[in-house]
Amino acid sequence: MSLSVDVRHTLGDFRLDVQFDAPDGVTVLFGRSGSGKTSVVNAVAGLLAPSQGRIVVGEQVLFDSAACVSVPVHKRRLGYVFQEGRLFPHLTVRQNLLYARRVSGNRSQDGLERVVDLLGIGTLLNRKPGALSGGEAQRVAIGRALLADPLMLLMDEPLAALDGARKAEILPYLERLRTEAGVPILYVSHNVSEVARLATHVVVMEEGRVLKAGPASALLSDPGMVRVMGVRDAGAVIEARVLRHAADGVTELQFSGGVLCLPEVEADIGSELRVRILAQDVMLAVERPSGISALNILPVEVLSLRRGEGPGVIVQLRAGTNMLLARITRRSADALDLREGSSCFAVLKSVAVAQTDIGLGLQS
Amino acid sequence: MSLSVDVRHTLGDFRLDVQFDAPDGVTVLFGRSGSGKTSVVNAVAGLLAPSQGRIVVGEQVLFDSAACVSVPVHKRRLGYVFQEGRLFPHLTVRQNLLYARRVSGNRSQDGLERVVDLLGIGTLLNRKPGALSGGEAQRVAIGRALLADPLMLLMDEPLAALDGARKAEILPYLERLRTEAGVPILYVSHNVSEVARLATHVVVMEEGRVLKAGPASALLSDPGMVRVMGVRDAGAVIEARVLRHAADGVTELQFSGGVLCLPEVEADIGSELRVRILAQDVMLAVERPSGISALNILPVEVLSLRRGEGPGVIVQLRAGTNMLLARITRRSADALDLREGSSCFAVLKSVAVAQTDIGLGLQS
Amino acid sequence: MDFLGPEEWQAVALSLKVAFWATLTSLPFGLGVAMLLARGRFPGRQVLNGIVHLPLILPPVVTGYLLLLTFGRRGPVGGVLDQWFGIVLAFRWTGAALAAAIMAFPLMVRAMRLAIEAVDPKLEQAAGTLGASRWKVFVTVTLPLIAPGVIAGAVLAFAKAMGEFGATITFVSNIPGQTRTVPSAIYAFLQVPGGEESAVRLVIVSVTMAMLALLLSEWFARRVARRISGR
Amino acid sequence: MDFLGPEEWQAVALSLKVAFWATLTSLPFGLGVAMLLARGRFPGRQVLNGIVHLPLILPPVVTGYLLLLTFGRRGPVGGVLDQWFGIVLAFRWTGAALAAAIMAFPLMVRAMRLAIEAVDPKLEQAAGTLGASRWKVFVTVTLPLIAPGVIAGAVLAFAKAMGEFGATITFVSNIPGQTRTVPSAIYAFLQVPGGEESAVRLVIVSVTMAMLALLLSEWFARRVARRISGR
Amino acid sequence: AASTGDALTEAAQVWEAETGNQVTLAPAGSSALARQIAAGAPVDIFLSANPEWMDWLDGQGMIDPETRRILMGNALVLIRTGPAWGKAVDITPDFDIAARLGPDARLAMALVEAVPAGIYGKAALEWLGQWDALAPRVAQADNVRAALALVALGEAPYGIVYATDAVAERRVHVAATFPEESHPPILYPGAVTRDAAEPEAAEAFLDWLAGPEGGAILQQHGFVLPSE
Ligand SMILES: Nc1ncnc2c1ncn2[C@@H]1O[C@H](COP(=O)(O)OP(=O)(O)OP(=O)(O)O)[C@@H](O)[C@H]1O
Ligand SMILES: Nc1ncnc2c1ncn2[C@@H]1O[C@H](COP(=O)(O)OP(=O)(O)OP(=O)(O)O)[C@@H](O)[C@H]1O
Ligand SMILES: [Mg+2]
Ligand SMILES: [Mg+2]
Repeated sequence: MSLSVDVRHTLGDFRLDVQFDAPDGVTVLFGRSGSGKTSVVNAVAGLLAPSQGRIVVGEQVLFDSAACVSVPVHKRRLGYVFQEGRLFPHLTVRQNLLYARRVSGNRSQDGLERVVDLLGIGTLLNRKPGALSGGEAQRVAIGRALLADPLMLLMDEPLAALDGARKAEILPYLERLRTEAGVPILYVSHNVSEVARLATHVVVMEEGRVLKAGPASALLSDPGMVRVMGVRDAGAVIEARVLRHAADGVTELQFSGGVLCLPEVEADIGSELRVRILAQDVMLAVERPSGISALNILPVEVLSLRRGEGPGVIVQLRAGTNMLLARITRRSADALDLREGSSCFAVLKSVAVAQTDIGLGLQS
Repeated sequence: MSLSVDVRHTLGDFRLDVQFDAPDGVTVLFGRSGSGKTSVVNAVAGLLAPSQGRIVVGEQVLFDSAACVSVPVHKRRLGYVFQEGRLFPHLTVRQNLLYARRVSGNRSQDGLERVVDLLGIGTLLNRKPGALSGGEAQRVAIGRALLADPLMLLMDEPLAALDGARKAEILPYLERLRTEAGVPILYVSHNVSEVARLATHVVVMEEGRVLKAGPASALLSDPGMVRVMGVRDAGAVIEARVLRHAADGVTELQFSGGVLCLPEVEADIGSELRVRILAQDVMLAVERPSGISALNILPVEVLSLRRGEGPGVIVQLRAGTNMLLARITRRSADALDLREGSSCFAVLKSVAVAQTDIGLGLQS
Repeated sequence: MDFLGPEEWQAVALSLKVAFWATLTSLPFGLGVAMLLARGRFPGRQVLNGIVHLPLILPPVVTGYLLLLTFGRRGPVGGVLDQWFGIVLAFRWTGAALAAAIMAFPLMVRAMRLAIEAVDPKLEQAAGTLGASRWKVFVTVTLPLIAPGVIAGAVLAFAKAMGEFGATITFVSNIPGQTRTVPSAIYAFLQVPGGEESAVRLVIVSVTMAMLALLLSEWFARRVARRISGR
Repeated sequence: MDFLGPEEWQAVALSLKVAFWATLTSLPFGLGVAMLLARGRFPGRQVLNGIVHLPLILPPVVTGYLLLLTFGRRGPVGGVLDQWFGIVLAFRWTGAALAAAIMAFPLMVRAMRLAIEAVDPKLEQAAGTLGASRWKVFVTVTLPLIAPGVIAGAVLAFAKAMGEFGATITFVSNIPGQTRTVPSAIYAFLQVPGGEESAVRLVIVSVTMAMLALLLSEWFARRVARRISGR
Repeated sequence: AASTGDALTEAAQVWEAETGNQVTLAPAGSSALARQIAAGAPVDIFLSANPEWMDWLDGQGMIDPETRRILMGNALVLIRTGPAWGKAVDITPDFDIAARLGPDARLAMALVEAVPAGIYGKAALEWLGQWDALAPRVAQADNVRAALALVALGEAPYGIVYATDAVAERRVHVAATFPEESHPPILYPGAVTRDAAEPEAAEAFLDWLAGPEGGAILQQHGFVLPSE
């Protein structure tokens, strides 16, 4: 279900003036601290009544100041993971998890076990939130939102307090929610790798306004976004199809620019995946290197070179119909005599594409 | 000042049994959610009175159950950044920041400006915490702790809610605190890059016990730690000296294994830096590659190969007296016929070493 | 027991009955008014607040007199109640309960209101996002969180009802078995020469009972508090 | 003003004086006891709690009589106060203030205690880590956070003190200009046939004053609450 | 009226034993009772310490004037803290209460404007010509028993109460008796109410009280019988 947000509101000195339309899937709000992300999410949830605007999810108008429409919060069927937990202190973890069931009169425990296992909170069920650690509380909050059987998920930095291993367990679940259950997700994150993995659509915010919005793959491959993401996190997102799982644990994927070898990916043959290739993980060579541990050596064409402020150069490459980004030093660019239109090879370690950067494609 | 912790305590079903000694500098507590990190910090702060144990900072015994010593919280001169903010809701941001001054009777505003600038909270000074965004509140909490003029800093995931750019601004400041002011810091983090950058000493916790503890460089280069950190974050930390800043923006550093070329590093010539080189950023080649954008090609010797569960192999390398880690696929390892003792070349993109992974060395 | 004579026992039993019903029946109203005062934003809120506090401010005799004028058999409300519903308050224990309830009402409301104002609206918002209607939010989140305050308010009200005298004797007089509560009985004993001894006995009994109620409520409130904080 | 006669004005002024001082002087004690009850863990806590509540439970006349026994000239405390400090409470407005303060004390303590129990100890801990001693934590964190409760408690106490009658007249009787507070005057008027009119005038005045105090306190408490929540 | 409780309790018990009828007493201040009866209290007999409240009720048509009669009378005495020593004197116009009080002690009375005992006491002091001097030194209690308590506890060395009150309190003694002519006669009128449920039985009890048996009991408690 698509999401259409048009919100104008004033909070003290802060002016929020946000318009964007997002298709099905995960819309990620991205932006610096204080740029208004939580405010937008609150408006969608109904916790903040904008002074002006219109919010539509799928067919349903949730808010329309012109038509005086405002669906009450509890009728919006949300699963909201708040930035600060907000667990009910008087209920046990189990009761917190089942709260949405209880108030909707549906007391079945369907799905409880699955979510509890996923989040690793099985031993906490009878505790009160006061006796949880920070990360445990956050996991319970996620579980509570998931178990609300929501028509829409709102997640405000849900994974910030979690360790890497835990994150890696939860992300695929969110992907599946997006893809299989078709639950639209509005997701706030500072973590580009999360963004790359989940986002269908990215909205970049700055000081209460939308700086840039668009499909995740386009936005993340846009060299102009490097400043916003930080160089370290710049990279392209490509869609690829699983070709075969080799016996030595390497999965081969087909994309428009050739075959990609990745460390074992858990996906059926034929399924579509999104792969994020960080600019800094791509090396360029003028001739095909040999005797090297990198498995992926792709012929590419240089589309543009873009100098940053520092000693780096962002090189936009074409591989088949896909775009790749590479970040190299000026010194290398000069030594290799790279210029627009030159052909060369992109060298990519197969392991450099991290597991967390591979997500299920939207078509599968 | 060194830190010596020996704590035994029971919280419900959870048993905390932690012993470690850490030298001067930053001691990072690392471990999964619920492993007891916050509890250890609370014990050091005096907010949790362990049933048994002894805590010594420098010369001062803060707690000793045997001798019935327990310095009251307010006499410990701490700067504690809590996992959940805990700003005073009735005070403005400015009053929160200056709280420690006020209660210690010292009302000067020394350092306020510097900290406010660093954290970018200048426009918030007259607001109440209720009108701050999540990240803003966290920054104020950090400022409050810094301005307490503490003898010891306790920071429980202080940067988790912050965007990358903000993190990049705050980290050097913490480094300087560690190095110049000599304030010992006990730091909880899930972020390996933060750990690598700040940590003098790392304590890895698991289920209330210490799994492993040691100097940061040793622990981070330990292939056995890959499981704990996650493969994506495995990598070695080496110390290198700045040799020269080339005109094209590349900084050359000398380390035992040769010369490293990195994108411009802001450090004086001759100063010692810590550089973290992620295992996944290191490629191996049996012969010296040419015509490639990677600037660093180091001759190395294979020390050990260690297969993970997946298709990857962690290769421990010796470069001079330093250790490096490389992560490659089994397929590559077989193709290159790598075995213990073989000589080869480590290929490393200069941009792969991100700015956030370079910290000031301890000697400088 | 020999400690108290039958008449004294009667007074004790009556007082308990009166205080119990006064507390119980005013509880929902107290809660409603407390919610209105804590959360409502309507014109006349301050007027309501003032009216609720009246019994505290007025000398009890005046309150009793006003009750007599209003709820007496010939009073506007009392007459209607009597003729239409057959409910007689004047000079019945029900009237004593009414007087006690009204005198205790401000205490009850104040305690509850303070508790309601201490509830974090963010938790209620969170419940809303999970599909709870206003009413469900109240029952499943607000009410459990304010339970200690509600208990405190109820206990204050009970204690006050046990000790109420001025309004009660003015409104419903001092009829043994009907409206002679412990305080009225104490008063009656104090009016007769040599009655001090009986009065002291009754004071001891009423203090003991009120203390027991207090202890019980403390224990209960602590349990609830522990339940809430999860510690 | 012609509305009230000079004697009545005297009663009004006296009532205000009595209620004001009763509230003001019992405030620190109330706060201290509320802190002890909310936070203290000592044997006899429940006993203290019970004693504080006594004036609420006992019929006011009994409280007044006990005050007379204790603080009267021949009473154990009153005697000492008289001989050692030259303080006489009996038949003075100070005695009326004492009676009012004691009757209002449970209300004050309850309100404050509820507010104290609602304060998040985590904030106090945070203040501790920043170098604040217990006392400073109390002054800079706890007290501002409980301010609405303290104000509520003080207002309840003031209102109660304005309306107190039974204990006051029993303890310090009814001496015009010394101990004849508004409620005493109202009571006197109600005892004679045809005195209602004067009584009504006094009731109106005392209600007006108490309402003003109430409005003022509401406004004040809201300001404090806004200050705290930062909204 | 409250001050008659003890005597009436005993009288009621005797009468109940004799006739098998049930008597329920509701002691309270005359003003409260009168207003309650006016408001429809289920009461058969009103016995007032103050003829004024009886008049007031009569004016409202709430009593049966036929049944109204004086049941008893009382005397006013000056009491003093402490057990009796010496004999009570009769007060004469030259009896100086202020001198006995000393410089700053107080004289305990019931409310002098409102409560019958206080009203009579004030009249007596006026008769003595000492009211203006004593007025600022009078501690007025809300009823006569409270005034008695003030003297009993020694808070006030002297007080003015009914003779009946002084009888039972051992911690005070009667220092002097006010002469009858010093104040309006202290009379307790009784009457059957208009709304009485059992007017015959009520009147019978009133008759019995006014008769010799009732009179004896009342006298025992220090009341004076009406001497017509
Ligand atoms: N009051 C309590 N009763 C029972 N168990 C508790 C209590 N408080 C904490 N625990 C448990 O103690 C363990 C350690 O908690 P702690 O807060 O120290 O974890 P942590 O390492 O800081 O985790 P996180 O990264 O999630 O913040 C957790 O498993 C938690 O569930
Ligand atoms: N009540 C308020 N009064 C004034 N300004 C406010 C108020 N509430 C929020 N703001 C401001 O609005 C801006 C947006 O807040 P919001 O919580 O939406 O930011 P955010 O993007 O979620 O930031 P973060 O990543 O730090 O959580 C912030 O600059 C904040 O200071
Ligand atoms: Mg936010
Ligand atoms: Mg923690």
